[in-house]
Amino acid sequence: MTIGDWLTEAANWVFLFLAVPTFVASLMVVSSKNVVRAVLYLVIALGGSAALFLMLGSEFVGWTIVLVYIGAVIILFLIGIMITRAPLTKSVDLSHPISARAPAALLSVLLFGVMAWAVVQSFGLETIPFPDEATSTGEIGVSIFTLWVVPFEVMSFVLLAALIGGIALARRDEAPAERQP
Amino acid sequence: MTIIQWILLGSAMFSVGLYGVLTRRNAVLVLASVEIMLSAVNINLVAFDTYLADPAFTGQIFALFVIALAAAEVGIGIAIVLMIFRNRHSADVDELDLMRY
Amino acid sequence: MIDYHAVLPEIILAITVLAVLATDLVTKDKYYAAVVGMVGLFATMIPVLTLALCDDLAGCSGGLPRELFGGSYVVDQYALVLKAVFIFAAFIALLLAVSYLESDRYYEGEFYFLLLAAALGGMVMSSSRDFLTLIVGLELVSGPGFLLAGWRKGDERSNEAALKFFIIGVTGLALLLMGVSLLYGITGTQLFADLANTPEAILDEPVFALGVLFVLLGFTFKVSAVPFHVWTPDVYEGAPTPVSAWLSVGSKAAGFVGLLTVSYLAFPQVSYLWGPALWLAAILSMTVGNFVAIQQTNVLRLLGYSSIGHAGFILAPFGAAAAAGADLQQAFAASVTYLIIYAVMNLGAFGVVIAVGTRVKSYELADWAGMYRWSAGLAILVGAFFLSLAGIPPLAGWFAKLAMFSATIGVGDAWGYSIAVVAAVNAVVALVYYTKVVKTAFFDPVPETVDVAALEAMDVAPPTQLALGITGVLVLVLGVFPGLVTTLAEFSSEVVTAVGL
Amino acid sequence: MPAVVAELSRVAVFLQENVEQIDAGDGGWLAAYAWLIPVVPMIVAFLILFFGKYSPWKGWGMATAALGFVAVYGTALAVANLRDGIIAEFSVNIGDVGTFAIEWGWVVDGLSILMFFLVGVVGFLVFVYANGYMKGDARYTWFFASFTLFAGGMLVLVSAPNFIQLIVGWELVGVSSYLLIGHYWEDMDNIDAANKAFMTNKVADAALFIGAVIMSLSAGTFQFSEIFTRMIDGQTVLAQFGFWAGLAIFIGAMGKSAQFPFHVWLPDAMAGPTPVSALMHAATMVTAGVYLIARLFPFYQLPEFSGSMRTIIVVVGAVTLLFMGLLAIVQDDIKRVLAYSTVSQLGYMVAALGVGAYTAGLFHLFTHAFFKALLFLAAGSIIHAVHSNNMSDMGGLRKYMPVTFWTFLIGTAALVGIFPFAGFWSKDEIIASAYFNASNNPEFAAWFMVVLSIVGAFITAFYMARVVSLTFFGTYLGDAKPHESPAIMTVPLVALAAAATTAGLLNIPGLTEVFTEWVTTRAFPIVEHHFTEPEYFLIAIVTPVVLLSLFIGWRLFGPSSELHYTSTSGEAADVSAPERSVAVERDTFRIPVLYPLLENKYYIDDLYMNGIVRPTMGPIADATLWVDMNVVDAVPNLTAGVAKHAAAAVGVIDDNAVDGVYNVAGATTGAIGGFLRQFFPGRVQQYVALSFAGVVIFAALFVIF
Amino acid sequence: MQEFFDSGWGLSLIVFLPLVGALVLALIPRRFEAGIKWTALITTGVTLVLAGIMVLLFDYSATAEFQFGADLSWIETINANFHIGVDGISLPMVVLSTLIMFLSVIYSWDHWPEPHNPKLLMMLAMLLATGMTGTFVALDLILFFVFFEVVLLPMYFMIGIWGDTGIRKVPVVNWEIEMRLYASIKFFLFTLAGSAFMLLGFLALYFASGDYGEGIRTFDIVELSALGATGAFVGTFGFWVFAALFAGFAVKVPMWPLHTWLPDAHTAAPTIGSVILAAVLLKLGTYGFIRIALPILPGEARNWAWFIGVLAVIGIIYGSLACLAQSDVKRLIAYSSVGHMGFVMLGIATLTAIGINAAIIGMVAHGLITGLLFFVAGSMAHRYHTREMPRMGGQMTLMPRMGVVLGLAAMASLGLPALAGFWGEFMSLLASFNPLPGLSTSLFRTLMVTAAVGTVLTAGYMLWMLRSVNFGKPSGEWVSAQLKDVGTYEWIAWAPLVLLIIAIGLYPKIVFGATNDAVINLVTSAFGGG
Repeated sequence: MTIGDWLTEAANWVFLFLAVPTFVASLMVVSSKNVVRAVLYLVIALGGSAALFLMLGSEFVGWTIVLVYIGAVIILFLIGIMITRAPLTKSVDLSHPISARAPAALLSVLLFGVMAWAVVQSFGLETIPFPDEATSTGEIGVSIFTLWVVPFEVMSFVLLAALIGGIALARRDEAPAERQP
Repeated sequence: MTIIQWILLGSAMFSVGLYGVLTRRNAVLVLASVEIMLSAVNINLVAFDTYLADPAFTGQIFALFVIALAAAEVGIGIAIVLMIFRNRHSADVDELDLMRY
Repeated sequence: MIDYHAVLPEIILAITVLAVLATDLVTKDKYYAAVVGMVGLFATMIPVLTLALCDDLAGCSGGLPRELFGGSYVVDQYALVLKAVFIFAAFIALLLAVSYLESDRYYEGEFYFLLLAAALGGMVMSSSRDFLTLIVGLELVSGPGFLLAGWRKGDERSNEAALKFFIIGVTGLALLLMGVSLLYGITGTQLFADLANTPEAILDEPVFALGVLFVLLGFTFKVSAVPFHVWTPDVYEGAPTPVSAWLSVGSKAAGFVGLLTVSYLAFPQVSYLWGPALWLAAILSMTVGNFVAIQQTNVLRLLGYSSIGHAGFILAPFGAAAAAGADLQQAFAASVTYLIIYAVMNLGAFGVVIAVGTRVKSYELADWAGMYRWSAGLAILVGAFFLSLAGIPPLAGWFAKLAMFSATIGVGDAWGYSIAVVAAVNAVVALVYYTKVVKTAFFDPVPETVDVAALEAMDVAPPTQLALGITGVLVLVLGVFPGLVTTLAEFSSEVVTAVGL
Repeated sequence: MPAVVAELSRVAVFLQENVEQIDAGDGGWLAAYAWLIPVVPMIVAFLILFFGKYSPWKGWGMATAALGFVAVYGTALAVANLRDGIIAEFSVNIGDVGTFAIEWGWVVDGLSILMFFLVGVVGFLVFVYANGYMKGDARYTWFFASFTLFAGGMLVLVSAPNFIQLIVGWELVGVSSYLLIGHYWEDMDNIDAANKAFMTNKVADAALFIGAVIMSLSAGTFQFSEIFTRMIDGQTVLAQFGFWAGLAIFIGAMGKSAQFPFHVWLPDAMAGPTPVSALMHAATMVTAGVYLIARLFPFYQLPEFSGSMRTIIVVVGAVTLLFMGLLAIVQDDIKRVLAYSTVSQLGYMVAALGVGAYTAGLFHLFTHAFFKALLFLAAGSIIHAVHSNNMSDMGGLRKYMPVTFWTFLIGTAALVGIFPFAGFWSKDEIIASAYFNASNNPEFAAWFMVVLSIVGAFITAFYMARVVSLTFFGTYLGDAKPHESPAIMTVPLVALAAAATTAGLLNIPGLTEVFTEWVTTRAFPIVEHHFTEPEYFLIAIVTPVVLLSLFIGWRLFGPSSELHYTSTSGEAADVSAPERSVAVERDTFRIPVLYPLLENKYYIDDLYMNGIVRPTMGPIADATLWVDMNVVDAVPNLTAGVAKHAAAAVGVIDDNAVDGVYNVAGATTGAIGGFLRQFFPGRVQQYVALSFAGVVIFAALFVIF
Repeated sequence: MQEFFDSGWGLSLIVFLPLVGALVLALIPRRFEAGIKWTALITTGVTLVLAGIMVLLFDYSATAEFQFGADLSWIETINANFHIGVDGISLPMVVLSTLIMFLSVIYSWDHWPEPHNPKLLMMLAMLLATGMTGTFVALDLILFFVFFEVVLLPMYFMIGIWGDTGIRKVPVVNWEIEMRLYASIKFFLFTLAGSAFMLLGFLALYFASGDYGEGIRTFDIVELSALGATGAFVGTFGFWVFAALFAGFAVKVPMWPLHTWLPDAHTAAPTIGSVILAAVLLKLGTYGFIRIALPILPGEARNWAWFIGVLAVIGIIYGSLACLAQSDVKRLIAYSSVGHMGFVMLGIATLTAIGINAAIIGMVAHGLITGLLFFVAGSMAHRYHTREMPRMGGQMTLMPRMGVVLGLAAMASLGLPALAGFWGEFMSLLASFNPLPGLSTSLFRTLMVTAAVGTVLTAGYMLWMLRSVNFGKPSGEWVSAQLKDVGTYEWIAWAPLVLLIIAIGLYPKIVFGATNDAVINLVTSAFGGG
């Protein structure tokens, strides 16, 4: 199938419409000179991915993203930024100098190259069936609570640990333990 | 609609995330970059799920777990950052240089 | 209907974890939390044993392996052995932590809670037979690890260690997940059993290979092997020492659980693919670890590098065996043997390091000079554990090395011999820095700065004594009767035959 | 090889038919208990060492008793042997090595009985004498302990039926002589003399070891008798190595018997007390070499086995008797004169054995034992009197110590070979058999020997004349108050004098052949020419020569000597007596080349010292050590210094040393770190970068390629 | 008693009793020195007695068989067993090591090196005892290896802790290091490097053994020897394996040029350290050759014989020359060991019954003699506070008894007949005249002659030592020092050695009686006669 055929397919336009902003946003996240902006770009990126999920019909995942991230995680980030008194305006030293960014970029590109090469090699131009109706949340829930109950429970422990540990670390002690070599 | 376009997107975002991890000085933004890497993984998973028309929705479920993981990670990460900031009044990763080779 | 007997250990430990939290809330004296934890660990040990000996026990039905949840969660010999290892490691780390935490005002209850949670994660990992469970388990090992590493909140080194550990850990995890996603994409499953019989056609797909590689490299982060090894010394130095002990054994073991299960149970067909990779990783790890360790002046960093080196030694046999397509069972047994012995002696080493460090208030080797003058006992323990790590009979370490050598040589081709030679050279190099520690402890004059009288006066905290006692005795016993370990290893390596390699 | 076999068979036949001739008893209980002869002195030696101080006469008693016992037993054996010969051999197994049996044992036959007798009798007399001589010595007991050990060692040696025991006795003699020579160990010179003796012997012993090894292994046994039997049956490969075995063993013999060029130790051995010298030169030690050759004579007498060894033996003996005799002329120390004379007499014996005159050689050994012991003891009594060894401190002693004088004179007569004294007969026999040998196989060496033996006789007479005149005639030049020695010293002198006078009568060709009987009663036939009557014309040659040289000597050194008038720087008769003999001592034969040559003993000692000993102990040894420290050890040390881990290894023990390495390592890692740092200021990010770089590399390696 | 030993308990007890003693010592507080001394004494004493009983019960008509053995499963998975036993070859070694340990304890009674810590010293000594006797009775390669290594640590600590604190100038690299530190680590690394290769060799044999017989891999020395006799393990494989074993054993012997750790270790070590090191430890290497290398790899032994022989003789000459240049008593004795072990190795190299017998009696004799020499040297250093011979002199006047013992030991050491040292020397010369058929006779005869020259040099330096230590006028500093002659404990410790030296000298059957049949059997089975 030629690039022409590809362009004639409507879904691809939708894809591009969602994917491009997502990607650009994520680029901005890693390159923006303003902390707050960067985090807000993160919102866009994640939102974009959520939209892409919806497009693929996996609604539950999509909405979970919206809820968890945009609802909670981003707030967490903002709080983090506020507390750490990061300069809310433009600041040059948000990233390492170009001398450091260049090799980083190179590394990333190489990594991407490897993956891209592999993916193209393996999948070629196989098409992805456009889902006619969304996956039912019910089925997902069922299989989670039958097949994946162990990881689910374990995950709860992970979150609990993260919660308690996070508190223990983050809270200001009445008398901070003195240094020890 | 081909599958590779999705996976390429995922890979690209993954690499971008890595770039962020490598270049960002502010710890919080490093975390943000990590989030991007993880969400790239999510894109892959969901895309493959649809591609395979997996009856068990493994991909989606996996993605859900990854989201939870990411949330937990952020929690932990932010906590650590706060702690560091409390001691050092800065969240710059390249000041983490106490321990030599 | 879930086979509760099979998951009983996890359940008991989970309850223990919560119980610890509860005790911490209600009691004033945080010490109890630790006690509860230890009791819980003992309790956890019971079903592990009953499961292992089920066939010999009256009224116990259903031998091994026991499969749950469509084969995504399996309890077999291998899983049980490693669960035992996790329990043991957690127990010792707990003992070491008690006095350490009390010596400074750290949060105790939460600490124990996180430690035990991590142990739980390890146990889950060792039974999980699909990526989802495995990774969640892994996260339950790592997450608390990140937090514990930063537990000495007041100390910037500790903070730093935490952040480094965290960032590298997370990126590693991301890589792992990426790999899994690719595998899922190409094979359509993430169950090991299904992956194990992937159709030939898919095996040589680049994406498949890339996925396998990403997954394995993702695990090298946990085992602190090349290329994800760099964090090790910094974290060992910065983190609270008991945590370093746990990381160097428990969390490393978790990593190996991942590596072993994945490579043996999920990718047996492509051993020609991951074999060389692990072979290379092994060689690099042992070389980097041992050679850099020579120039360390800080005991903890030295142990960090040495643990990188040991990771290499553990990887060597099945890297070589897989690369050569030789009998994997022996290699598997060798690795498990090494892992178990390493767990014992390294915990012991950390124990004595804690005991000494808390006395001289320093982990700089120079400050340890002439330790034998002010505490012959500790000096002898230092000698015992470090020389055991160096692999000198009759201390347990020698047999680990022997098993490793015999497995690699047993491979019987270039892959095996080459790595055996490299390992031999590294063994000698390792000797150098281990003996350096011993020599400093025994032969060097005590520095003026050290107040001998005061040091002689102090004594080792009871829990630490207990920990040192257990590990010390084990190091000797296992050195003289290595059969004990090999039986475990053999026992666990039956899983390999089960898979039919 | 076939040739050899043919030879062997011939030899076998020859010996077979000769074996029948031997008829002898087994000596009964007398032989069976002969083991007491070596054992008693050995035990006594240790008893003296531990309990000597508390025993009567502080050990002298025990020692003399032991030697007395040996003397008696020896005599008894001798008598029994003469009545009906004794050939017996006994062995006790002390271990098996592979197929070889190691044994202690004792052989009782003519030869060993001869030595028992000599060691016993002479030893006894010397011990008696020693009581007087050593009186008041700081280590009186110690002396007798080691002296008894010395005699015991010799007895072990001569009673040996196999190489092992022979070597044992051999070395025992060596080590005890070492103790005796170094008896006055406060003075380093004596220790050096002792070391010199020991080392010279050790060198020869090494050769003896080799010889013994070759002979035993190629014959398949250590047992002498067994070796000979197998020789006869031709069932040995000995013929192949015979020459080398013979040579090596002979070198060993040369060492003990101080044959040129191994003679160097003997004169220095004079450092020991005089009784030691007496015994050492008479019956023990130096005779061991001769004994060894005699013991192996069945081997040496057969050219089929020993090849041209005998010629070598002859030459060595002849050279020794000449050159050592010459050295005797220029000595001032009376004991040294006697020492050199001993060596030259030993030359006679060795040469005699070389020409195949078994009996003659042993006979000379026999007589020489008596008169040389006599001479030494007499000299000892002189030294005892004047407290000096140098003849320039003596002179005119005959009126002070008559007994010593007369006994000494008898000894001299015996030594130079005046009819009818012992030396006359034995030496004559040697010369005769040399002549016989030469006339039968006229090769150069044979005639060489004949001439030299006569010249030797001349020289002997000359230096003895010198000694006698300088010592007993003229006026006394010493400071001490000379006096006759006590009876305990003079009695042995008289006894020995008697022996020296009569011993020769034991073996007069044609008349009495007792001695021949005695020493030829052996398990194996000795093939030698048998003289039915004295060689009168040889006597007619030799005796005038001797008398002439005595006369010249007397003229040169005697009181009536004219020489000094001309010799001492033109001064006339007013030269007082003292300078006279000294002047003579200094000024006789200032023959430009020869005199310094003799003075410096042909520079042989210097050659050994500067050519071998000093270099070995000095430069060579030091070089070796240097190599060890700097080259051999450099390998580990350098690897330690260079290679990182090895350096760290040594660094484990020395931080300074290893700092270098640490810096290297630190530099490298530091460099990597710095390299990364300029790209990734944050350490964490360096780590991540490293890791993912690794990932990409691995991916490239294992996925793409 | 017979049953007790036949059941293997007796032998096991001989091996492990010292270990028990060490544990007991660990429980005794440092203060109770008497208790420590007596525990050590009783332990070693009982061990010695047991060894003595074993000697009495030993069946000398079957010295080739392994007696009093035990064969228990130890590490099933690699088929390594606790297989022990004594035959004629190991019997003398076991007795030797137990005896030396006992005497060392007695000697220590009033000679405690500084820093004063009898407890640790005795514990280490006990560990050494177990390691040494264990090595001599082990019949399983892994067991052998473990015991072989167990010896390492105690000696390392002995040298490092109580060693000579003088400064050692290391040429070439120009370091100045404390003697004890340099010596200890050198000893440690040399031996360990060697034994690392040895272990690889063992493993190689283990895997190769699977290809023969009923295909069961084994570490059992007896079985492997049987395989070796049938011509297994040959070719390149054999070559490399032998090379590996050679590395392990030759370092321990030590053979030139791997000997350089020896002088340092001997010189630095405390007295009983030097004694044990010289008397027993060195024998582990030669014993390894006889017990393992020769029977299991006979073919390769043939190929290597000339090489070993040449190195041995180089060692003889070289060691003696190095001695001649020494001014330090202990160093001189140390170098002399190089020479004497050279004779032992020469004997082994001939691969003949005579040669190996010579080697064994040489080992025993060297153990007794050099042990005695180091005792005496230690006592002298203890009195003179120096080891420099030029400073000494006139000892025969100062301490006549000490002088006599030294003289006797020196004489024995230079191979004086009728003393123990003679047999080993002479017999190895004997053997090298007719080496195993197939080996180059001419070469070995040349070696014989060279070695004979070596005996002369040996005499040379020994006499030189006596000259400068024993004889001459004592210098003023010593006359005034009022040096005490040999003391009671010294007598008790030395007398047995002196007696044994003389006894073996006069009646070598004491050793040959046990060894000969065993050796002949070994040689015939491995090399088919000789």
